[in-house]
Amino acid sequence: MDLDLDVTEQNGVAVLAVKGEVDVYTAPRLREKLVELVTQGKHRIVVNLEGVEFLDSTGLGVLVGGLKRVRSHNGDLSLVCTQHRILKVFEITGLTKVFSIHDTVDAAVAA
Amino acid sequence: MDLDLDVTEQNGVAVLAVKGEVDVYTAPRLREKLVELVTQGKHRIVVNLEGVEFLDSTGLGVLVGGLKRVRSHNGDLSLVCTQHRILKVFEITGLTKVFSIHDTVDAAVAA
Amino acid sequence: MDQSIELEIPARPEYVALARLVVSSLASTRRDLADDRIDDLKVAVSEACTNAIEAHRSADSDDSVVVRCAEFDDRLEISIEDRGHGFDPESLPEHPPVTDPDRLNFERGLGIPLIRTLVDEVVIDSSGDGTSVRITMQCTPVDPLDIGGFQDTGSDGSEEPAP
Amino acid sequence: MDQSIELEIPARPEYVALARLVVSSLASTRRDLADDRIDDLKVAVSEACTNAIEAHRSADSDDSVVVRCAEFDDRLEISIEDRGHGFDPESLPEHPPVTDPDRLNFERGLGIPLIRTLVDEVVIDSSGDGTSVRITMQCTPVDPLDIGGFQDTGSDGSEEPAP
Ligand SMILES: Nc1ncnc2c1ncn2[C@@H]1O[C@H](COP(=O)(O)OP(=O)(O)O)[C@@H](O)[C@H]1O
Ligand SMILES: Nc1ncnc2c1ncn2[C@@H]1O[C@H](COP(=O)(O)OP(=O)(O)O)[C@@H](O)[C@H]1O
Repeated sequence: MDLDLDVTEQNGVAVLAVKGEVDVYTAPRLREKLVELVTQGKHRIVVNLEGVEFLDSTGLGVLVGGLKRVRSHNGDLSLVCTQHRILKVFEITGLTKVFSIHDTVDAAVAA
Repeated sequence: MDLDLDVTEQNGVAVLAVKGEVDVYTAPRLREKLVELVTQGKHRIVVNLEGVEFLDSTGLGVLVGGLKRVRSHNGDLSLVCTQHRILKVFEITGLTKVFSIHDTVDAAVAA
Repeated sequence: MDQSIELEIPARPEYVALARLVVSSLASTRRDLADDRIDDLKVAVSEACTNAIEAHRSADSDDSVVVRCAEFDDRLEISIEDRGHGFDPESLPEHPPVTDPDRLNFERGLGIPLIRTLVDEVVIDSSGDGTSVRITMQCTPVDPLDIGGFQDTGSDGSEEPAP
Repeated sequence: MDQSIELEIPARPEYVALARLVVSSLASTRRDLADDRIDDLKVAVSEACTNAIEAHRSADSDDSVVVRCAEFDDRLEISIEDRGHGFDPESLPEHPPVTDPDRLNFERGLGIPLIRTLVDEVVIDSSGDGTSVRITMQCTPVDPLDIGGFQDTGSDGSEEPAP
């Protein structure tokens, strides 16, 4: 099972595009990538979830961990997601109120 | 699991396009369709296997049965197949020498 | 129960995807379970398998985790069984409200609430010898009088944010 | 053997696709088995499951068919086990040559020859209590001296028409 992680930069914001399934097997790689970005001083991060085919609470936990980490540097981590089935797990767990979630990368970067 | 069977006619030849997986579960439907065609007096049949994703010996058996049936009416049943993984099971079982196998429906109809 | 299928997987993270694949493939051959409900089921199965694997890890157990799927006319029952040390599903910690800044300290504990919300019924049976989580997905209304209303409840309910 | 996964399916035609799915999904997570070899494995598993189901049908058995997959560094071993009446794999009827018009009377009996040709090793263990067909797919050369030559034999051999 594959998880593709691809980082680009847009207006000083690190955009992390996630592709594939995020579960207990692949989530550690997502966590490492987020830690790496923060260690590199990237405290404004947009995680693009449009390519995610599956995400469960292990993935949610990693994203919450990332948000906590950038906030401790006065940064921010926001999400791009329009897929109903992915948004649903954020809604159920109340995390739509914790993350700012955008429809496009441009909107997320501009916010 | 789906098996799509679609019959068209071309120059008096019945062209049966098969899509999906042909195995012990779906093969009976393929057999019924072939029997139905022969019963309707269609003794020149081309079976287009280009849409087949999987085919095992149950499927081979049904095709051999169909060939036998049309031959008993002095007809013919030929195949269209360019997919390596499908051709392979015909080769191993020596059935490439029993069926005439073509690259396109047009070639099969013209033969 | 000769209508049931059983999948035994090593208690390791790389096999959770296989459990999801088997359950969703089985569910999708039924024409009576909508795609979004299959997505819900995949998340629930993933959560339960993740917990089972974690339970074996902390019990240092080499045993397999068993996923059983029983098909009935009106429902699909999936159970995930482990041989870990078990837990008390009634006394899980409550999460602080989402507005509380402390909420960010809860990176975990979201699995069981997700399962409860996403599926039609969940029965957790846990003891010191292991845990079984039985998930039920209704496929067609049981009572003809409930047609429509019944299935709406299932999918609308699950889209509401949990309290 | 905690590295192995086990799938138990009802002995019914509609579950053969699930067996193929599980085996091919497992095989494709290994980076060391080429796509065309996975296709070969799917055919072999499908043949063996089809025979197992047929064996249960003719023995009027309600038991499940068991598909076991054991992963090793250098190979994948899949066994398909049934509780039918068994058979003698050494005394299967020979097919007439393809040029013989009688060949068309052989709509069956192609399964075991296909399995034998498509996989690296097959061991059939059959008695009156049931049959186990164990299929081995080599994934990397066992002996470093064999690199190249070894794997070529596997895939070239399988593309030759059977005698
Ligand atoms: N199968 C299980 N065996 C033992 N303990 C479990 C099991 N499932 C859940 N638990 C316990 O319940 C807690 C909450 O589970 P869950 O809501 O899925 O969140 P998380 O797994 O992220 O902690 C787990 O941390 C664990 O202590
Ligand atoms: N698992 C099994 N149990 C009992 N008999 C079997 C089994 N597998 C194969 N056989 C016997 O061997 C014969 C040849 O099998 P095969 O080559 O797969 O062709 P087919 O299944 O089309 O007849 C079968 O017809 C059956 O009599």
